[in-house]
Amino acid sequence: MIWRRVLQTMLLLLAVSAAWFALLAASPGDYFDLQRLDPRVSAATVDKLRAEYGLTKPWWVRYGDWLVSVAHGEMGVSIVYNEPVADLLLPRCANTLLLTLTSTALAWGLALPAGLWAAVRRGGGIDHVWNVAAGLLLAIPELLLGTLLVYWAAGSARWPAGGMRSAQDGGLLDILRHLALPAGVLAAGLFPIVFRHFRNALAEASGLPFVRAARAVGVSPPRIWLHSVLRVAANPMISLLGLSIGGILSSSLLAEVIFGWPGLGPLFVEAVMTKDTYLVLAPVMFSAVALAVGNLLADLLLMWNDPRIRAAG
Amino acid sequence: MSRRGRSRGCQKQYNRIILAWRTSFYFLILPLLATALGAQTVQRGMRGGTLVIAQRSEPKTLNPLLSRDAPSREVLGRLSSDLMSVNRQTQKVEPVLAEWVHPSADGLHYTVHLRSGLRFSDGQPFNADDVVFSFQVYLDEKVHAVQRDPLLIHEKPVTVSKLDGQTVRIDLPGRYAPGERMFDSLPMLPRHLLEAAYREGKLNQVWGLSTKPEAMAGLGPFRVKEYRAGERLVLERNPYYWKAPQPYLDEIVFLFVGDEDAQIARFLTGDVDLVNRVSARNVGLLRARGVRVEDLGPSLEYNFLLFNLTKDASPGPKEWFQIKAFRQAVSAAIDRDGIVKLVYGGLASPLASPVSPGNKAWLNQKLTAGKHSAEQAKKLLSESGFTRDKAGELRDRNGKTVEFTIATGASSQERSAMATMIQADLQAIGMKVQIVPLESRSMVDRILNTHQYDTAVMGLGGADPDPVFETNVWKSAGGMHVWNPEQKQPATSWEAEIDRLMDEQASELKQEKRRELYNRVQEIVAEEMPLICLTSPHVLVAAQPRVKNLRPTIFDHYTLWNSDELFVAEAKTKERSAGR
Amino acid sequence: MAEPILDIRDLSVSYAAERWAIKGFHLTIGASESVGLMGASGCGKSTVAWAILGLLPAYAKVTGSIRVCGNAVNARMRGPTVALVPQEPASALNPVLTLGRQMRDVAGGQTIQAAKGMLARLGLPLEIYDAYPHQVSGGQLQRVALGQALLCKPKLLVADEPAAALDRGTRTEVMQLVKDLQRELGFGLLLITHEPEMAQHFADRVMDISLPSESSPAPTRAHLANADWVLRARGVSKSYARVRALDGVDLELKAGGRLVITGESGSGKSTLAKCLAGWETADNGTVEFKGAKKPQLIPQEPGESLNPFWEAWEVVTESLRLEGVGETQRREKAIEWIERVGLPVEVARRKSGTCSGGERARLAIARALVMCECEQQCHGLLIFDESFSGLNRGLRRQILDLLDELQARWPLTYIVIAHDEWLTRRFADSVAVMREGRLSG
Amino acid sequence: MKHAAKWLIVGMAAALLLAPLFAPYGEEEQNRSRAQEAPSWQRVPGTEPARIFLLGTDEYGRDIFSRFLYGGRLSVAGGITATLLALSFGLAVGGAAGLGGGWLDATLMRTSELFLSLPWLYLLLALRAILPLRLSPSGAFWMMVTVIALAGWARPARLIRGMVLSAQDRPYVRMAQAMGAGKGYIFRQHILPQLRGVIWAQALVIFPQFVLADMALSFLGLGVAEPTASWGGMLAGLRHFAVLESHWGRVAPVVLMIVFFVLLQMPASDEPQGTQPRMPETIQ
Repeated sequence: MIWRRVLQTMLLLLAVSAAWFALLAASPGDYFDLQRLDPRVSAATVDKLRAEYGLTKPWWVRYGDWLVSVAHGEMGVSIVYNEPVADLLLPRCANTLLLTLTSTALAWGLALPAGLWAAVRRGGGIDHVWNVAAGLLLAIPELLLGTLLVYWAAGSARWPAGGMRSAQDGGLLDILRHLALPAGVLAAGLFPIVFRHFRNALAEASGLPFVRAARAVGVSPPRIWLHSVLRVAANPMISLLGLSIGGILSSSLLAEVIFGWPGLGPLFVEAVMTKDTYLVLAPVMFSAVALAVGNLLADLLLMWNDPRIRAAG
Repeated sequence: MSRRGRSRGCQKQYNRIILAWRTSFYFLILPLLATALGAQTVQRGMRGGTLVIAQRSEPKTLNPLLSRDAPSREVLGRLSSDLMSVNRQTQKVEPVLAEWVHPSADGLHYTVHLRSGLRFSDGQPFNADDVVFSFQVYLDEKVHAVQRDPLLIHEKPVTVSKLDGQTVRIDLPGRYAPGERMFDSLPMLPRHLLEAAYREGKLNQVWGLSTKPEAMAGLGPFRVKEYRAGERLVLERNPYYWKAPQPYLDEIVFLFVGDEDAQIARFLTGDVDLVNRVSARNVGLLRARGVRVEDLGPSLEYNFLLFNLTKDASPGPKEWFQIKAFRQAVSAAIDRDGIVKLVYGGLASPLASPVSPGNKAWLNQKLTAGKHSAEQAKKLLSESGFTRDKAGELRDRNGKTVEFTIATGASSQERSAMATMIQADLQAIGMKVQIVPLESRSMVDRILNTHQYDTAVMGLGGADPDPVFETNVWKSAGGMHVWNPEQKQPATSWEAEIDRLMDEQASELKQEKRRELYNRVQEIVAEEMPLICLTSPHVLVAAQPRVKNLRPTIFDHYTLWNSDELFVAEAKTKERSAGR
Repeated sequence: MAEPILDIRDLSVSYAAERWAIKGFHLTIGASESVGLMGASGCGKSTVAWAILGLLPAYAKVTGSIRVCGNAVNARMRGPTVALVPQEPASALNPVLTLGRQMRDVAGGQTIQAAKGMLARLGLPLEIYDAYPHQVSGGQLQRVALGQALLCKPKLLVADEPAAALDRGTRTEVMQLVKDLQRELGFGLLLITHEPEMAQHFADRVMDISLPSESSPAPTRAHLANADWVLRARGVSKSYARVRALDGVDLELKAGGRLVITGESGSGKSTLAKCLAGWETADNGTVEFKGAKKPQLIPQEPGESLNPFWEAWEVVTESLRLEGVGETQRREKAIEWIERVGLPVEVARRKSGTCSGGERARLAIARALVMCECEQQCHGLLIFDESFSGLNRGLRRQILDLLDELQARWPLTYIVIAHDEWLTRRFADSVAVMREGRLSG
Repeated sequence: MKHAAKWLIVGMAAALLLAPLFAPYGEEEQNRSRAQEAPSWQRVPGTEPARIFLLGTDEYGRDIFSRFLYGGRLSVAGGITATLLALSFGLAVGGAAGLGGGWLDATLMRTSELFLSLPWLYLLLALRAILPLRLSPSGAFWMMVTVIALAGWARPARLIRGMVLSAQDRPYVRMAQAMGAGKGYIFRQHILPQLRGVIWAQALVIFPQFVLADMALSFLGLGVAEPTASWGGMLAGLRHFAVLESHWGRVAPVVLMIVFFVLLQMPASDEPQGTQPRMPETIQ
């Protein structure tokens, strides 16, 4: 079963990369156009440069070259940086993962207990309070929250306003201080989704007939919640976890640009603007792979958690 | 070679800078009182400390041959030195690596004698062979170096020959008006490190960002210490720099902060010491916080509204643009003072011609910026056969409503704002105009290659004040002749006259004569208006008070051109002092 | 007499505004006494059971008093003092936990030996301990649910239809076990059932909530002499994956006849019904039917086969809608048949999801009849696949009376699949027994 | 409480959709002499022309309150169209996959995975770059709507497919099939009524995406072109400190937008009651 999924993912990646290549090739203009604005460079030189970087070849030929260089583990050479894309991306991927993993852990770590608490007290005051909070967080755009935090940090002068390290390399504590705000903003974006999903899953599972039957034979309520209801409510949550993992390389794009976090975000935005095709493709490929891994992980977890799926699996 | 006298306009600018400094706390501790006339003298600095400057985007390479973007050039400027370079403040060419330079009478030959005892930043000696090698690499067809085209005069390269270990002779194929300015931003390369790569033809794969510092060397005040992807590039003092006590700074850190507001935030928290080119809208909030923001007056850039005058059969907007009165009416309708006030908060100068007031040497003083008057515009339009219907919409001779688009580059917020105001101004005289924001590269592609646009708001200039660098723009065959690029022969008589004027001034050695020729070019453009000049933004620099010997100018690298003289008052303590 | 274990006084429960599930209900049960509670389905028997446990839904309005062993039921009492065996065994167990785990969680936790011991006493194989609910049969689930309640060693055991899903053989076995354990542990038993013999046989005394009187035995019906055959099946066999469901079934059915097919659960009765009605095609063998319209199958849970979102009249005349009949015509036809199956006309407008079990069974029959009806009075065949097991005795009697009456006026033939001897005695012309995929008798 | 929220939402949406009636000034009307003016409610005598601006003016002197209403109209209209487009596409694909089964199901689900794996912001950026010049304001509007629909249909499609699969083995569906009902009839008559709950929940998720997409693009300078007012543009404008510091009128529209979206979330948070049979979460 696993091998079929891996094959499917490979096909998916091919389809995504081909679609993206065609998309970018169809857009007018390329990296060297802006070069024409520099009076010191003649048009002839620009055309020669274009030929040298192979931009004059049709897009499917360049796609072929890209596939070959992916096989070599370089993922194409960036026209702008003159370096293999893989070398450019790896340090940035690490920074993005650091940001998204912390924020995802923060969001899930807060949302699961809150969801349980709200579900147990369903309809009560606590449930209402959490719901309104989640509604508010959902309504506030991540971009705005980020800007306000940077603005506040700039005023406070105690709190770092963006970037990953202060000018003097402060080591781990310094990085954590810089990580707090962007991770907080991302977590504020993810928390309401996870909370509401978990609360509704618990509410639905606790309404199923076997819960009342269990209470009728004296199973203690805490054991029912933690043991019986939780396992059933886990199914929808596992699919959501799959999607969360899927987004770890793409969900933080805007936050990274606002906070100046040296991840994939700023690099990708610049790559799209400068039409550096290979550099655009790599983050898209990485997030496609992340999504496929996320889905696969979710399916495996589902089979582990629910015997009915295991039978059907 | 007559030296340019200091003109009246220049004098006013110096006063304003000195005035700005007098009010700042820094000035009080300076023993030397800056005189109204004399330029600032360099103050003995204290060694040590780190200077942090914010960059909008990362440098793309550390290889001078490939440095196509501004951030890379800004870094490379600190790592390398030229034989001779233009002093950004006095605009005079000064010998740097050369001890003396003897130009021949006809200006075609230069004998250059190098300073003795110069070493690269890796300790290797620098001599005439390196100079010959550098020129050879720059002029090599296959390398496509960025520096190649300026070294061609009438498509023929200069030739460099070695006279002895310390002296070379450079011969020009033809008379070249800017003379020694040609040698500015021509860094001398280390033969011992690059010759092997050059022979194998791999020059454009070397000296990338992640290359180990030991593999690179230059003659500039600093050398590469460390690069951290996406975050910062750290340069350290070059121990072998020829101006012994300088540079005073231990390190310069280039911090990559992608967005201007983020840059300002980090400036306010003290992470950043210097921000080049602050945009006008942020000046208010910085000054409100007691930050010293230097206004250096208009830059060399000129923003303009461009008409598509290319000849192709397609009907529609292009017919109207060919009518001179139509173009003049559009110019009259535009409220340039409104743009200066609303878009730049007063920190910009309206333009009379494509030469910005900041370029004192070549500005045609007699031209004045067009006055905003809707009546004049309406009069011009009705005279040339345009009528307004009941609904107030303008119609051309055969009754079609006047409707066209303005393309703007998405990256520049100020130019988009200008387009918004122009749209409102033109609507007032009945023209239906729609703004189309485009990603900058696709916009350039439309303007220069496919000509699929009506009008556009663009900005040019900013590299070098000398007119010869604008040849590509004004000559009808030029690649950058934006309104109708790369014409086989001039489409109109006035473009033919401009071609003639530009050729003549390129080889005219007498500066006075050159000025008259270039003034005429400016008059023609102001009259014919293929592009309507709008405004030139002021250069605004924000600096922390601890940065000393800072003498920013409106020419590129704005603040770091004298990086060897800069120093910081107190060395940066480990934990930034919280006292704000 | 010692203080009663259960003392219910004047209990009334209502779920929706003016409709009362039960009104003014009284019941007392002494120590180790067992009482049978009878009544039509939907008459509130289950409501009493859940009320005793204090587990009615929040929106239910309850008046009157319930005291178990002298005080009102609270969470601590559920299990050690009072336990309930629910009606639907399949939905009473958590699908993702093993049965053993769910038995050990009972009443504050039991040891593995106790749980396995109970399984043995209930006659269940030991592997069930590690099995999941979807891996075992309905009958076995029912016994596990019972085992859970018994493990609590409650003072009062409330059993809501504890054996409905079991076939005859295992039912008596299980109920005997309950009686033995009652003697051994001395708990009071409230046995809720709709089958009179269950109540008489296992309860000391019997109560009935709503009392449709036992109607008189069925009226005699003129026996159809040598009428022609209407359905003939030859050598029908069908197998799923490894299991051989039907093994060469031969059947010939006289027009106007009534055949009742009985047999152990899992003997292939439903598969035969599906093959005869054309819902599934047999691997080999032939099924011929003379009537114009296809035989109509009324499935096991008739109520479930009606789309709850639709109004009753839409459900009944869905076949006409497929044939493109206009809405007004369909509405009239629906009301006509709804009256004929004995339902009040106003039921037509209500959503089928809101009707009671009995009403929904009648609607299913009405729908089948609409499909069999044709101008030239051609022959209709209705196949009932245990359609009545969920209904109580009184309601089942009414349905059978209805079928008698319908058969008297229209050329209908019935096949009824059930495992209820009373039904065969009272209703059938001929009886056949299915065993391991073969039909005999 | 729920009813109050519902009516408030409908009221606000109506006010926004009928912006021209309520807005005191034109969308693009510039009063350059009174740029960046703080909100004022009483007429200052002698100021010429004597106008009051409820939420003050922006950097071109345009009335912020009017632009909030016009921007709202664009965003509400855009949100509704994008949601309708995404959901109808999702319904068609989900239904076809659920009913079709076999290879049709596999291909549709793989394409939905393909779309799910395209982070929508990347898609927006690329598409924005390749569009033709002649893009009227409605052109930009439709571009944004189609892209969001493209990015938004995949999740509802998978949800609907799951429900269709589970609805198919319901007894009353098998009964209808036995009566000779075709797949289309079954989907329309039996399955569709039950999907209402899911469709409404997904609509609430997709609706705000229009504004968020417009904001993200405006953030990069490629959003709905000036001088058209749009909520996304206003939100993106706030990322400049200078705007944050000018006057509170600049921030007021954002607060109103957040209130609008919080109210929007209200109805979604209560559980679906009524006779709907408990549809088990399908294991897919």
